[in-house]
Amino acid sequence: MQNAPSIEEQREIHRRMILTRRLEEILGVMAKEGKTRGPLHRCDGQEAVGVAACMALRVDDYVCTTHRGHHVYVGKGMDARRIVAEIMGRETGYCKGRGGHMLLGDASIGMIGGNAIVGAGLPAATGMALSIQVLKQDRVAMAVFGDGAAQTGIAHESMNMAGLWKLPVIFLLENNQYGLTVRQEVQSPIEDLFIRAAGYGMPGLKVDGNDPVAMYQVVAEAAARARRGEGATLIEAKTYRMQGFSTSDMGGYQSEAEMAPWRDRDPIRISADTLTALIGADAVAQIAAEAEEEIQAAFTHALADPFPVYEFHTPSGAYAEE
Amino acid sequence: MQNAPSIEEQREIHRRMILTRRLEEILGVMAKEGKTRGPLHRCDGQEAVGVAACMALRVDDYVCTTHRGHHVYVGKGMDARRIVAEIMGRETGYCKGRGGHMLLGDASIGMIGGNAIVGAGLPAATGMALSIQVLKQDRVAMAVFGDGAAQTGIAHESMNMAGLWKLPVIFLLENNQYGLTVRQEVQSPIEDLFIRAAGYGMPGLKVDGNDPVAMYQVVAEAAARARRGEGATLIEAKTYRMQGFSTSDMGGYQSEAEMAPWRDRDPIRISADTLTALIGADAVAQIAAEAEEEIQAAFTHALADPFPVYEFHTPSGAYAEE
Amino acid sequence: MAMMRYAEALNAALREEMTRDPSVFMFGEDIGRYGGVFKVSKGLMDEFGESRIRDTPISEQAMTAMAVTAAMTGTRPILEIMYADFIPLCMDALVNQASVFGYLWEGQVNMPFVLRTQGGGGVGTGAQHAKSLDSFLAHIPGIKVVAPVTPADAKGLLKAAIRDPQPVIFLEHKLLYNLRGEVPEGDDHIVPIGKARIVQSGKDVSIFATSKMVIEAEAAAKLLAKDGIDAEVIDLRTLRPLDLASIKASIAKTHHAVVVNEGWTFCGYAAELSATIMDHCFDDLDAPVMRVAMPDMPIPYSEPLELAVIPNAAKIAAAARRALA
Amino acid sequence: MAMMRYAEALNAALREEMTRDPSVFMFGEDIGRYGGVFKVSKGLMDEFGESRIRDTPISEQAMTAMAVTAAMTGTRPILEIMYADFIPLCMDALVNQASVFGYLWEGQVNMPFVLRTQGGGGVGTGAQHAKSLDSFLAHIPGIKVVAPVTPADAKGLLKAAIRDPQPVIFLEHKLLYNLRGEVPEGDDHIVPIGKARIVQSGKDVSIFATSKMVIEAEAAAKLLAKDGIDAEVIDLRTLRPLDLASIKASIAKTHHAVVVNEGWTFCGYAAELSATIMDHCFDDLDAPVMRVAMPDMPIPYSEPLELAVIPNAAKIAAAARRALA
Ligand SMILES: Cc1ncc(C[n+]2csc(CCOP(=O)(O)OP(=O)(O)O)c2C)c(N)n1
Ligand SMILES: Cc1ncc(C[n+]2csc(CCOP(=O)(O)OP(=O)(O)O)c2C)c(N)n1
Ligand SMILES: [Mg+2]
Ligand SMILES: [Mg+2]
Repeated sequence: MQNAPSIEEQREIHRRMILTRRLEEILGVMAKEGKTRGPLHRCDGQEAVGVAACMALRVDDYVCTTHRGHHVYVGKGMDARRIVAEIMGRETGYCKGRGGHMLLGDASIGMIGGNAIVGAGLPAATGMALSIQVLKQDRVAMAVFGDGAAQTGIAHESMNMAGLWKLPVIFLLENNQYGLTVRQEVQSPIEDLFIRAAGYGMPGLKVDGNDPVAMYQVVAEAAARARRGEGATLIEAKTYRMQGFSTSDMGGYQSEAEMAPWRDRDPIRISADTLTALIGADAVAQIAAEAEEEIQAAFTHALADPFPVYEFHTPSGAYAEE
Repeated sequence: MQNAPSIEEQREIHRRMILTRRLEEILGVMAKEGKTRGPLHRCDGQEAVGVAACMALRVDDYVCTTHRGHHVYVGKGMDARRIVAEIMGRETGYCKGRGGHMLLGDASIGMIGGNAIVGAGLPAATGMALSIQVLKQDRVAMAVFGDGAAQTGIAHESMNMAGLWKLPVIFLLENNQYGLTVRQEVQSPIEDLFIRAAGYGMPGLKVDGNDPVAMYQVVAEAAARARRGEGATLIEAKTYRMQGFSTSDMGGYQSEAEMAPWRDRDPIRISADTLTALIGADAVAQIAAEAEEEIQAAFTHALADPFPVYEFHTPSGAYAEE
Repeated sequence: MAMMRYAEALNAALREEMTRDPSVFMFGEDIGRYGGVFKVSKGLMDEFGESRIRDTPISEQAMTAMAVTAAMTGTRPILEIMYADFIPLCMDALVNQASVFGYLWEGQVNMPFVLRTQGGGGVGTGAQHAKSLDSFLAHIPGIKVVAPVTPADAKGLLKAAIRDPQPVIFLEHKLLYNLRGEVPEGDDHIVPIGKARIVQSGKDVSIFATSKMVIEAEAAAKLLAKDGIDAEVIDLRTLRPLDLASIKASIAKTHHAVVVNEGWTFCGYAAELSATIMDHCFDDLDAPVMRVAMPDMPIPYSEPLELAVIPNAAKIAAAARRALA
Repeated sequence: MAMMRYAEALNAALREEMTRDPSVFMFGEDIGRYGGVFKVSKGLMDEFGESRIRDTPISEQAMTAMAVTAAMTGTRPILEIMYADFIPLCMDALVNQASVFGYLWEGQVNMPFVLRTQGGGGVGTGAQHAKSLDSFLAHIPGIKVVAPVTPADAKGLLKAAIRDPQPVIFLEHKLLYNLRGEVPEGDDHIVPIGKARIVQSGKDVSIFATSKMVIEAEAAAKLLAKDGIDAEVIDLRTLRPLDLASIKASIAKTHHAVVVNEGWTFCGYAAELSATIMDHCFDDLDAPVMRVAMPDMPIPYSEPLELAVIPNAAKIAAAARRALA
């Protein structure tokens, strides 16, 4: 298969998806116990989109994501312990506790970054791609954004400029069928959002967002295109949001009938099946066991880490030093 | 021909196009003599777009336009004298001299209004259409906007909502091939902008913007669709800007070679030819003569009108009355 | 009178005004089926239907501009912007559209729309979901800005805002929705825009506050009372047009002022209050006006950091003591 | 030293910095082939090519956000926004993006971008093309705001802005571009951000002004001199971070202050100056600080109306006389 992930990469995708899932499951329990702060946005069922897409890129490629970015953080290679520490508001978090779970960043591996303003990821990645083009680098930038974000004006402006200048950027539209509490058809008159690519002179395509191998392939191909100087691609990954909008979601609008078929297509199950055929059940089980150890250790350490101490941030201030 | 203008309507379209042309020619001369204030944006060569489109609507339909709106003002039936008075900053102008040539409005005939923020016309008309739908009226709203405006984010948000809610709105994209000083291909990777309609689930079509009869027909059909409750339409009128961006344009980027073929396709000439075949040369000449009289009178009276006297605008103020 | 939560008082105002006037309609993200993320529009879609209560795409920029022209063409739109942090997306529609046409087309159009939003910090929503951008809004000519604190004012001011012929920005606060209080029932409970409320009168120092900061100011007054300081607490209620008369009267009595707003300090709303007092009350002042506002930096997420930046009763009391020192 | 127009001084600064640092690039509407509607980037596309000088679509909102991330990934973008009236379209990128990440990701990224724009009225451009929205910008943490008046400062501050590790908003004025003055040549002419300039020193009253209002303040000082009033005129040059030391020193000397800004009065930049003086110089003041700014209404088009609202020398002189009365 062209641009297919190696077995090693498939193992790693599987491992990172499990890390993400367990990270969120544990956070979900803690949230119910009142041990977390602020809303948490889980991506259960969407792990393949963020993880496989990031795995298809280089470490020095740039990625940005949304309020629902745990799979992208882990997928890009961020350390679970420092992710948890940030979410728990600790000094050792990626942003020293200043950012919280929606705004993580790790510039050292091109993760810049999470963003809680819907739509903001598109110009962010486009700006990174502009920087890449001006500096004549062979990097690629990718924005992961939602079906809701696709309706924002800034998405249009960004894709138009990316198409116009043939910027090395990938627009990965993660269509989980909901923007907050309303279904996509309440937000847009068309079902397949990728067709808008034609209006920006760039290729647009649809992929099964619950199939990690398929995800990896389309992103790898789009990245190759971008590196060849052929410009931007819009990819619509069809998937589904299994755990509600956030921990503060009162729910009641996602029916079991709607969710059941998607539960059967759990991306982690799909990748486990593929991998079992390749490396055997024991090896697959071992990946899960190691991931579990890592995530438990991440929470144990992060929760033992200190909280930051407040200091005024002088560079943000309004008066010149005297 | 379906939705074709009657002979009476064609006479009126012709008359209003000449009024617009002469209005701008006279303003152009005065600008050179330093007798006008601020930049003036002429639509020479584009008269058919604004005039015929407005003539295809009812007086109680809503229309809004851009910084380059003289043809729309006259087309919607605004009085030349009060237009000139506003442009000359007089008390008798449509906005008492407060607005200037980019911001004229006459709510009594649904002209609301000019707008100098590029892109602002699309949500403006969409909001009027929303009002029409909420009030269950059979009116239609139309936004006339440019190829440059089509790249703004607000255009995307507006067309998406209009398509989603099947609002009675017409998006009339006046493609004069330039956004200020840069050609459309410097602003967008695609040539035919109307194809974006597919991304909003609405029909999109292209029309010869220099042919008044064709303009009238497509707008009349779109208005009929809207009144039937079938929603929005995106119409791209291909035309060309003959007189530079504005009176402050230093020019030098529109070549004679580029302009010549368009000069041959002057919409006023085209309508004169059509009309001559229908009503004879004398009648056509008479329309021109009457228009000339009207415009001369408009300037004579407007220039004799008084300037407004400044008063603080209390409703805009920051403190409550004591 | 009925005991209600702040959110319920808003809901009642919306229901009454929509019943009273068929030209009133609402649109915004998740306000319909779900009833709004803060449940302010709960039940309204069932009652008034999908044409008058609309769930929207995420398009704040266009929606705000649409409210402007919908208002100029016969309806009274109420737009909900989920977080005040998204107000920057609405700015062009407010500054270049709503502000302008009321003056330019005076006599031709009215612009009766209400933009409801909620701001403020304290619960770990982070730098993009906890801001108070009051001064951006209060800077705009032709636009009124109100910020009720009590459920009674929430209802009365919302009804006044919906009936007002001009654009009104209606500022709520995420920590006020569950606040309970007595609320007058019925159509005639209207709280006039442009009138401040004396929360408690005092003779030593005037504390002028907005939105949730009024509650902090009341707590500060209790702390000050322990030291025998008799503070007057004034809830401005309307940020624009400002009730200058009430400010003058209070300072004429106390000769000391503290101004409190949750937004950033520099060019913030508290700065205008200080400058307004400078303009009109200088000779009555025995000490400089004390500003209590958000330090000029982004709002951090972690609890100890966030709680350190948000203005509170202790900071207000300390400012009052400085004024009186 | 060379005699240049303000626009030429900016052009020279851009040329020098782009020559010096290949990571500097410019983008904006009509800045390339045409050289910008005010001709500030004239000739630069021919010299530096279409990759580093880009004509753009009309997409202020995305472009501003793109400048933020381009700056975080190794380039030094210079974005031209044609009119300050379009700043509302840039606000989300400034308030929710640029402002936030310098603090959140401190140590991980720098954000060296410059946003150049021009504002101000007086030439009949109308309500949507004549505003000064300084206070919106100066309210934002982590963003610097400068507004040079002389060609020398225009060049020196632009070079400083381009080299600064933080976002800098560079405010020009449509009536300054043709102003001529002596400009030092060469790379080392840098005017530090955060330092005010004493235009003329005086002992009776301090006039603090920004952008073109500095010229009006100088004219006002001449009018006042005729009455034997010795005014000190201070060009703040940097709106944020503000040079507090210069303000304190001047008021300690004159005990009277007039603050001038072309933006709207309420919640405007002049309000912050008044509040800052209240905070830091109250005991030195013999009279209230006088605010001279735009009345709180949209800017009209017709000449007699527009000229009536724009602050000018006569209004500044009158304010100074009131302060000294
Ligand atoms: C500009 C803006 N408007 C509204 C919100 C509130 N909000 C946060 S997430 C969300 C829904 C986003 O839907 P989508 O883009 O599909 O992302 P998903 O939550 O499905 O991952 C909304 C409306 C926001 N954060 N930013
Ligand atoms: C938001 C905004 N950005 C930039 C401008 C400056 N400007 C005025 S007209 C114009 C070009 C508009 O092109 P188009 O939409 O094609 O209209 P045309 O002038 O061709 O009629 C520009 C960039 C503006 N007025 N508003
Ligand atoms: Mg979604
Ligand atoms: Mg055009």
